[in-house]
Amino acid sequence: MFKRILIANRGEIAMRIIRTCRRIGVETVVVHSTADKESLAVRMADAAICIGPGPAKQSYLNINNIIAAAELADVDAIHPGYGFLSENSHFAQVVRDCKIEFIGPTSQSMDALGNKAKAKALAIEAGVPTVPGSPGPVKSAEEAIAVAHKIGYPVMIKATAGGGGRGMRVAHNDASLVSGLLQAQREAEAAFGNGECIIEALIKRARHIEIQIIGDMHGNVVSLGERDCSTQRRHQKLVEESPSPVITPATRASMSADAVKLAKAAGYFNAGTVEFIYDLDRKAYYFLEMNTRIQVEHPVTEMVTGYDLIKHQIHVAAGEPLHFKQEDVKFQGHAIEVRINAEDFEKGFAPCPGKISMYVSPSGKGVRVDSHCYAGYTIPPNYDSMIAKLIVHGENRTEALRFLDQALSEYIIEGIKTTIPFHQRLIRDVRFVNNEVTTKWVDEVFMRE
Amino acid sequence: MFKRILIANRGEIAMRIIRTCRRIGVETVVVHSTADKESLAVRMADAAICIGPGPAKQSYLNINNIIAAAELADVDAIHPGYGFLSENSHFAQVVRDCKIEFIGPTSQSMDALGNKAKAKALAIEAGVPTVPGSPGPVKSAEEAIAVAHKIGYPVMIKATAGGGGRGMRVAHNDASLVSGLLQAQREAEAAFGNGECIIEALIKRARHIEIQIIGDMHGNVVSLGERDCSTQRRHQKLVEESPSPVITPATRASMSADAVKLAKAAGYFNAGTVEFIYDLDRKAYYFLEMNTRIQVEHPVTEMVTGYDLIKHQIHVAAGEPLHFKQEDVKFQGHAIEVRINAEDFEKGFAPCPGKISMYVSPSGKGVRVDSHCYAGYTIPPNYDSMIAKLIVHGENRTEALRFLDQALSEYIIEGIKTTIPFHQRLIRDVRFVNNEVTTKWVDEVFMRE
Amino acid sequence: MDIKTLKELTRLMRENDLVEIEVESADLKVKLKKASAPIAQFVAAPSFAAPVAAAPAAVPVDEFAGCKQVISPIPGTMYLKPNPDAATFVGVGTPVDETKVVCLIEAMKVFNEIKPDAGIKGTIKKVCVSDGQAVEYGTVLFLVG
Amino acid sequence: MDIKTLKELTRLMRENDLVEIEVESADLKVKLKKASAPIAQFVAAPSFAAPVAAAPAAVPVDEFAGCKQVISPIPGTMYLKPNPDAATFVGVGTPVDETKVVCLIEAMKVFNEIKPDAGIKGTIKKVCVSDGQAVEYGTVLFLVG
Repeated sequence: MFKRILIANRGEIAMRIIRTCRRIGVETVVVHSTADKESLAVRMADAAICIGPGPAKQSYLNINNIIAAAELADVDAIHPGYGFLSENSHFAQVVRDCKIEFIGPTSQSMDALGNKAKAKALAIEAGVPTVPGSPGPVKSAEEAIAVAHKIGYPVMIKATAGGGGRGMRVAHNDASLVSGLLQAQREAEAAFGNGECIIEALIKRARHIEIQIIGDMHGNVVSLGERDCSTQRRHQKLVEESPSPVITPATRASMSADAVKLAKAAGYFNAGTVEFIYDLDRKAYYFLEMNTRIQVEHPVTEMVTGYDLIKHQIHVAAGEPLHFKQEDVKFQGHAIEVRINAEDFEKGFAPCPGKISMYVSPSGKGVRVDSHCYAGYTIPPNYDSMIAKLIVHGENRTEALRFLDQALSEYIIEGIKTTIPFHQRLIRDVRFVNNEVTTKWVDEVFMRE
Repeated sequence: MFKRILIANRGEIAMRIIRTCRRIGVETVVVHSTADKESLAVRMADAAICIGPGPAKQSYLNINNIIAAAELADVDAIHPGYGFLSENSHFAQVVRDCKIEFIGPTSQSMDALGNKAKAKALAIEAGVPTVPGSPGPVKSAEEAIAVAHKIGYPVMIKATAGGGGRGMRVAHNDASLVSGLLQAQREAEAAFGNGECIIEALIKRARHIEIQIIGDMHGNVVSLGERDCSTQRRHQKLVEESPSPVITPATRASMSADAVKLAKAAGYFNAGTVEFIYDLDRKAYYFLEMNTRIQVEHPVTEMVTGYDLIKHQIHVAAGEPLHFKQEDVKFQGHAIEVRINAEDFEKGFAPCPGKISMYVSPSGKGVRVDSHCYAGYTIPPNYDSMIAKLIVHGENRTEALRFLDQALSEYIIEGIKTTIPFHQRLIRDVRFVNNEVTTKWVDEVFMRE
Repeated sequence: MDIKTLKELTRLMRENDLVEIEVESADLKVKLKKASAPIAQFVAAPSFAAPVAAAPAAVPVDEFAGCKQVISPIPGTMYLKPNPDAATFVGVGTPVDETKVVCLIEAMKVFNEIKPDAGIKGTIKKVCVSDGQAVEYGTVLFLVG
Repeated sequence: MDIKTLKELTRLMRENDLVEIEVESADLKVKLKKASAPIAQFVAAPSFAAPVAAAPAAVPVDEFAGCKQVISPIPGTMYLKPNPDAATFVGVGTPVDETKVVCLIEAMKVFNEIKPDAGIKGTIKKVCVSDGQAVEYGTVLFLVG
């Protein structure tokens, strides 16, 4: 096992990784920017090394300085967290070339699954259902029109290098398809240096359901069940829960099996998430993309399975076989996570960095708060606006929602605006309670009322 | 069910009760002294009523003002928490006379069980083992000597009205027995207005093990298993855990059955704790006393059973039958609680009230913090020094201790001294880890090293 | 106020190595502070609660400086009159002392006669509550000056 | 109130080294405070971490006021000499500008030559690190004035 690992991240996920390392007896070195020098992670870690100024490009994305810090601190492995360099296959390769283990999959799996077109081709090959559409990037307007006629309008135009809603466009007829494709290609070229686009059927009433998997270097891959992340705003997840309240046990089993199949086809190991779009009308699921890292919403899975995902990430990265088998995985109760952000939801979710003057986090049985914030902490403007992940675990969804309501009403954060009032309204909305939500509901219905 | 309840308490237990009330949809009114007007409980409750100045006698023990507040706020019931008026049978009676339900047992059960001599007599009658000794208060020195000769020196002299270690004395021979009895009687008369004393065998290597029970008004009483609270300093519990690491399943079952038997014999309902002393040498347990209220350490039982004790206290107080049966009670994993106090353990645990300048509570899977503190809060000198209860829940004791170690090292409280460093030393001590601790170990061994 | 009193106070500070002095009497409130003193902040304690009873009425320090407060000793409902048709016990200008009933507070079905604490003597300067209002311990009922 | 009273008060403050004065009476409420009142505390920003690399050396503001800092751009091991037997690149008094190599930082098996940032020109006033010391981004290496 590793003696010491470096955490190439910040905020709550850096804290989260430190916590597990303390529990399993691994030393931690956290790298940080000058903007984060008073952060809790810097205080909590066994050692901290400043790697650059505030802007992420010069610090958390500065591969040279991170590697220099890793060598200086003589660490055995690097945990990339999520965001920043976590899905950068070049970084993973550089780390391994320096004889340091990267806590994640191989660069090859990352490359194979990080590109949407490649990932879709791999899924088709592995027999995992995908959204009807072009088999790969469309070469011309004619090809796009032919695909659209085959699957029927409306269709989606998607940049293969895009993500999180960027580089996506809807077309309702040939004319809008041709112009939309051109625009999308141009934008994607500018934004991602890659203008390739694919054409897909548009799913009108969709849920976002993803399967958490974890694999070891010995070919074992296990599914840890699903998370339903359908409550989104502009493709940003707001609420995540497990189990999904809209799928049948048979669908769940089938999705899990397909996720494992895909991971095995890519020679995947470590934690990963296979994202599916679930069509409420067709009652069918389609592979969307794979995230080759730990995800923000991983605690939801931890609560219902009892497994510490960060711990098992570290174990498998150290070459150990997975500590459990598929048949060991049992699910208990219902877990829900909401993301508390420093945003003013009444002003279009405008970020509100600043100093937290009073901070009291909620407590009680079944309540967990993953955060790096405290009274007196100043949220720097350089990074994302997440303050905390509030996770509750109840016997069933109704109890979990009751716990969540209590915890939200008890959460005191003063000095900055937060999304707590938004979540309070959301989780009391009868349509949310009754699972009538689609991935577009917050944008198209809830926020317009 | 009750629409609105009044909480006649403060600090973490007031917060704890508010939390459950929010989850089950019961409104809360908290009464408070002027010293607590900035407390979280005052802020969190649906309403708050000031009942007097700082000193508890004029506020939290002021029955008139509490009843006046209850009538003003038109509440259906009063939750007394622990301490203060929670075991005052007169208060319970006054509350019920005002047609307000007291969330606890009847005054009669409280009277029968709150007095040690009466409780012991009841236990003997019910066939529950008790420490060998005088059947009741000794009337004379001669009677005391006769008892001592029968059970053998050393013996304990105990004031029947005492508690928490007050009014206790050891005698090693006739001379010290006679003088000790006189002194104890005089002290008890002064302190409790009742000089009665009993004589009992002294148990040299003892563990303190207690059974949590809960009963309804329909004659059902269920045991929720034991808590081992053997790590004590001057009879004050420091660490509580469940299950006890020193008893066999057979002993556990027998203790549970005896606790239920005693509660039924006293016509007991609501939550209560039957305390036993476990003799490590004789491998036998003896009834010690019963606490007729919720206890500080109740979360330990909540973690391993999954039941919310405050919730079920409220349900049974409202006249509902218990929501579960004995056979429904299942135990999962291992839970440990430590009490974090504002005390300087290097200076004889001297209380350190004052202002908390920085406060970051620990988090993570299996970590729960019950507290009323926050950065900026000033701990008033008027009440007890508890800052928080830190509770961890792991698969087994080893994992729970790892979680506890992580959580303690992550807990940041600045501005005042706390007992965190004491607990860190304690839980890493091999004798604690290996369960070699007796109720006197901290005082006689650990603190002297 | 005269400057002489202040001068006396500063001399007192000098002679006794005081760094801060704060004096409050019926007609004057003074605070003096030297450079070396830790600068104490006198902010009003924030009252979080939304109590069932009305929060203690804010006392406008300026106008009623030096007034003594008659506070409620118990939570309950406050009545300014012995019965609905009667006149109020007191009003602004009524001379009061510790023997004078100023209002009733109904608590536990009992009407408690409230009198000023011993040492409070003067005339009512302000009635801080309205008839029938719910009060808690410490609610300021009257200002007497 | 007249301005005379205020003048009297300010004189009182001056003569008695007061930084704050607060007076409240029936007809007057005055509070005066000197600029110097908030006793500025120049404590080094608390460095929580126990970094592998040494924390940036504390800069004594007084003596080296106005100096510019040459900081480390990368975590690594700092060497003041090109090789163990050689002389140091620079010392106190050495004139430097953006073209002058002041030290080496070994990072990722590479010895990086460190030069002052553009605009830093003057002589070395202080060497803030010792040869072979681990440094992080932002560690102050030299003061130039």
